[in-house]
Amino acid sequence: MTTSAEPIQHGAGPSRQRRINQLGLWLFFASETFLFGAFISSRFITSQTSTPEDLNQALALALTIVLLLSSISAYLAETANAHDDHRGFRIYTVATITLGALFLGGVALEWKEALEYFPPGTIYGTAFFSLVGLHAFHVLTGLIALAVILFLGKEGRFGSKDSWPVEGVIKYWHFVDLAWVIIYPTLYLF
Amino acid sequence: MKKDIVNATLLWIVLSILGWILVLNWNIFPPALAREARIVDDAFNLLTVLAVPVFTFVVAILIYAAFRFRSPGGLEDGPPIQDTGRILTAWLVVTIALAGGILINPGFVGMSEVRGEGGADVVIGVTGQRWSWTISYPNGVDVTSYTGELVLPVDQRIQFDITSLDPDVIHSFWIPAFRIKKDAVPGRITQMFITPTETGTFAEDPNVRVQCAELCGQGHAQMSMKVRVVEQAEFDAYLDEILAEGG
Amino acid sequence: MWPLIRGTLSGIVGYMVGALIATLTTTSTFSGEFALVLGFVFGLLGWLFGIGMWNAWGREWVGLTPKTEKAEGWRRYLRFNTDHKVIGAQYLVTMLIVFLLAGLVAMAMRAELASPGQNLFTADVYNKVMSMHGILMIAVAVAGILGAFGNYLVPLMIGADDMAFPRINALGYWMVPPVAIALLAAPLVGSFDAGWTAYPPLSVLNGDGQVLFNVAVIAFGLSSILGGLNIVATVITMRAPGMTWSKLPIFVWAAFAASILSLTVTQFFAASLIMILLDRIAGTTWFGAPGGGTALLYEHVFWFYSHPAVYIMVLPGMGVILEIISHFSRKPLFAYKAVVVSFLSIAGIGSVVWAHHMFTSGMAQNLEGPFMALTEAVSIPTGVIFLAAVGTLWRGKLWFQTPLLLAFFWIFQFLIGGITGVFLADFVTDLSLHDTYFVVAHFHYTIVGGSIFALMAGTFYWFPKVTGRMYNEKLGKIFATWFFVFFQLTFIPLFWVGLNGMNRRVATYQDNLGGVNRFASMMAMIMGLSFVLFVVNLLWSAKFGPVAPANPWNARTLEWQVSSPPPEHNFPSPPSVDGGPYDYGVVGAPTHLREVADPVG
Amino acid sequence: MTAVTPATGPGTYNDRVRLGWITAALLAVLTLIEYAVAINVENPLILLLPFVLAKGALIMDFFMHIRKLKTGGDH
Repeated sequence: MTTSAEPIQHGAGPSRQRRINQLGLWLFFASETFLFGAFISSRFITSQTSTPEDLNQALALALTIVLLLSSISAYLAETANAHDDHRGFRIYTVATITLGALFLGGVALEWKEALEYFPPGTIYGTAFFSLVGLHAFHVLTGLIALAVILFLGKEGRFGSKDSWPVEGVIKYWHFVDLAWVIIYPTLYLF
Repeated sequence: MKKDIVNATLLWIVLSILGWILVLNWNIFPPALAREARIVDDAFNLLTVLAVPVFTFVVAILIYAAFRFRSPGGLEDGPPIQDTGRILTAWLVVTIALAGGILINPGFVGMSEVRGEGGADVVIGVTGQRWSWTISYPNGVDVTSYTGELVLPVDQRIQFDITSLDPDVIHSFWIPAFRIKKDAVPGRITQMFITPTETGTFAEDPNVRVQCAELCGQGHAQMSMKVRVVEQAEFDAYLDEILAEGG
Repeated sequence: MWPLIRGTLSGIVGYMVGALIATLTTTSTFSGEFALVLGFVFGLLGWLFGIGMWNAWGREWVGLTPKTEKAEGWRRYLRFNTDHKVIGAQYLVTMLIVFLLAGLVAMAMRAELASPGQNLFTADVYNKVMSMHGILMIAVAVAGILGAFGNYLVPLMIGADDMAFPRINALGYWMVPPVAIALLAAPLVGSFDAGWTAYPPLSVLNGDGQVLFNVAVIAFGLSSILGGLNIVATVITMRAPGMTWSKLPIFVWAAFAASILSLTVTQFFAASLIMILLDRIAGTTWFGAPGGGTALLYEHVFWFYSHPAVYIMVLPGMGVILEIISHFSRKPLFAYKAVVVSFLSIAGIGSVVWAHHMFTSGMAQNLEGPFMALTEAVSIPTGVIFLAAVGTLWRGKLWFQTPLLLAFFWIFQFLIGGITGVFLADFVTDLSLHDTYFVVAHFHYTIVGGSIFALMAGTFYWFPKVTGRMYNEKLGKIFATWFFVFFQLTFIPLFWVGLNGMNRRVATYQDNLGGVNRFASMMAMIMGLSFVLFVVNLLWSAKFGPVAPANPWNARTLEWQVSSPPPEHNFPSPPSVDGGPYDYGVVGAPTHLREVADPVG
Repeated sequence: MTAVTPATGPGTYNDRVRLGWITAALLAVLTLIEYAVAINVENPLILLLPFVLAKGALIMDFFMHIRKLKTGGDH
């Protein structure tokens, strides 16, 4: 939230709109945190911290690293865009989308195994499929948003002069990564 | 200004006295057949007695203001009373004291009283299902609400082990004459302790019945069972009787 | 009308596509559960795109310039319009219509309850009717004041030209009609009968209508999250110069506190309903005991939203009432700062008291004491609201117009609601009162008293501002008194039947309660009739009432300093704020608004 | 190219890029330690919390620029 006592002037231009947008996006994150929070706390209420033996730990760690890599490439895309490096922006956005898609592919692989060992009808499976599914849905929406800014930005439309759309989408992508930072130990490590 | 305060205070006192006369003389509860029911009713009465002056304070000011401070126009301004903080402090002190007071009694005091302590003299199993109750008596005989009734011995601490069929839905085991209730949750056993202190039957008062209190579907309203609280000897005889009948 | 037709058509196409996908990819039938879910989601998206999101947003996403659709007069209200005043009016009218519908449903329920046996409905139908009444009224209470007055007034009161996110605002409103349609259409696929609380396992085992309930309410929750987000962002960033936090009108503070709640905890409601859907469709076992789940989980997650939801409904009501009391008493609001602190602490403490709904549920015993203590702690900030109300009335110059009359009634009813709430917060008495008609009566005193009466009071108070015409004062007062008196006669007896063994959500009850119930039913019918006056008054006055001046109440807050109705961008020139909003009778107090070129417009 | 832009705060393009990589490396190291701890310790709930908090803080500060909320993105 803000700490400044004096509100912003009327019609003070793009910097004001930018601050409003930032605040709105963070409020949205705060709201989403509660959605994830509901599922994460439910996982602890129903099955405490138990995890099944058959979890594919190697795959989960690989997924985590892939998502982390996508975060740095997203960061690089944002930075490139802010410094009007349009080529870098395109390359890194494509990289991010690729890594994100790789992540989703990994999740699909994981689900195939999970259906055998701990299907949704078991209590851990319930938490597992719900949480990973919820997160994967967010990854999917993030991918769509990334594709939109890649498409719109192909003619160098954003750059430093209109960087908010890129920034907003990339922030969302980092938020999805942040959610995984919490979900990963919640589901696999305890 | 002083006159206003005196008048409104008088109105408050009069209203409070009227209120107390009303709540102390009007028994609004159905018969209380158990120790726990008395605790609940006492707590309710204590809260009502405390609530009366709070209620009448606000109502007295509303009534007084409505008659005394009318003004036709909407243009004339009232005195710009800025709160000095003293009234607010006093108000906070009173409300915190009241809230703290009722938290202790009937709050925590009542909570420990109603839970009681020690084991039970009789353990009776209760299973809810859509839409009937099954009572498992200590002698191993099951009686359902379709055909039988719930018979309980007086002056014994009874432990109900309550559950719901699995899979089924949540029910709630409630005997209005005993006041307290407990949910029947699939996959769990919840416990409720009751000590009936007087005998009674459904025929004498319809509140001597088991009633499902948690919405459980179509038959929710009719998911009830007659209750009969009897002397110990009669209870023993009843147990023998159902055992002989087909247990 | 064209956007509505366009929206409806693309909504239907969306529904068909969704249901078709579900049918082709799974074993679900075309009207099966999964088809209903996907159909609703796609239908909602289709509707939104058709109604105007394509032009306002979608074109941008494919690299085209967005089109703004302009319209004049009443047509503005039937399309995707980003003006917060239009959206506020849309909310108000929609919610009043839903309110009247749900009220008719309530009349049908009271008709059934007029005598002990099954008369009008079977028990099954009664449960469905009761659930419908519940969820529709909850929606009205959640979005009535916050959606209507929150949108209409917050930007005006803080001197902004619109909300922070006008397009999201419009999006939030246009999600509401499909929600209402889905709820009302649920009887076509078996209806929902688990009450508005939708406790599993019942809500996992009952008919397909429950699925529509879930998806519709999730969509409604999303709408209310977006609305809350917008109001929070608006209050933080859009205040006019000089409009410091300590000069905000009290309604803005109330809407702000309620919006923080609605922004955050609503997600828990969505989560609990999603879990039900997953249990029904995806075969998970959150609440199914055989697989290891527990129904108590739902109660925790659900009440983590649904208790604070009461404050989402009531806090804006408190704001409206304090606003009205100050303006019609012609006195500064008593203990303004304490009220602000109270709003925020009601929101804060109110989010951690949920388990007092679960004293009989069999949850861990050591939770019961703390939750009782926290619940009773809420009574302290709530008490401050009453102090502010009576402190402002004291020695004021009371101008008894309909809004003030309704404010008086509000105080009385919310007082009863608050006091009976203590009986339910107390562990011992709650064991007896839980799930009885005592709760029904308490809840109606709190929500009808706290929210609906404020909605009515606000409707009268701001009617001249919104429509530019005065309502009929005499009819307004008759309506207010009528509604109030018969409300008491309806619900006071219900406290008694609750104490005497009548559990809630039943179509039939014990014979000995027949007389009192019949009385309550008759009174309820008469209470319901009072709304004929309300509707006639508003409809007639909106068309033929005398033209309203800019400031008929001679009030100080910003919304009254512009013409009635306000100009398109609210203020002819950027406003700036000097004095406080409630400095009545303060010698030498500057006016609230400093620089508007042409105040009366 | 060298101008300080509102989008990513002070520093040259190369500085920003380096900062990003350092953050990512830290995150990777933290993740690996977290994994090692979890695999080797019974009931690691308390031990894992600091990792989650540290990783969350790194992401929010360096990737999501949470500090810009105060200034609105203008440095």
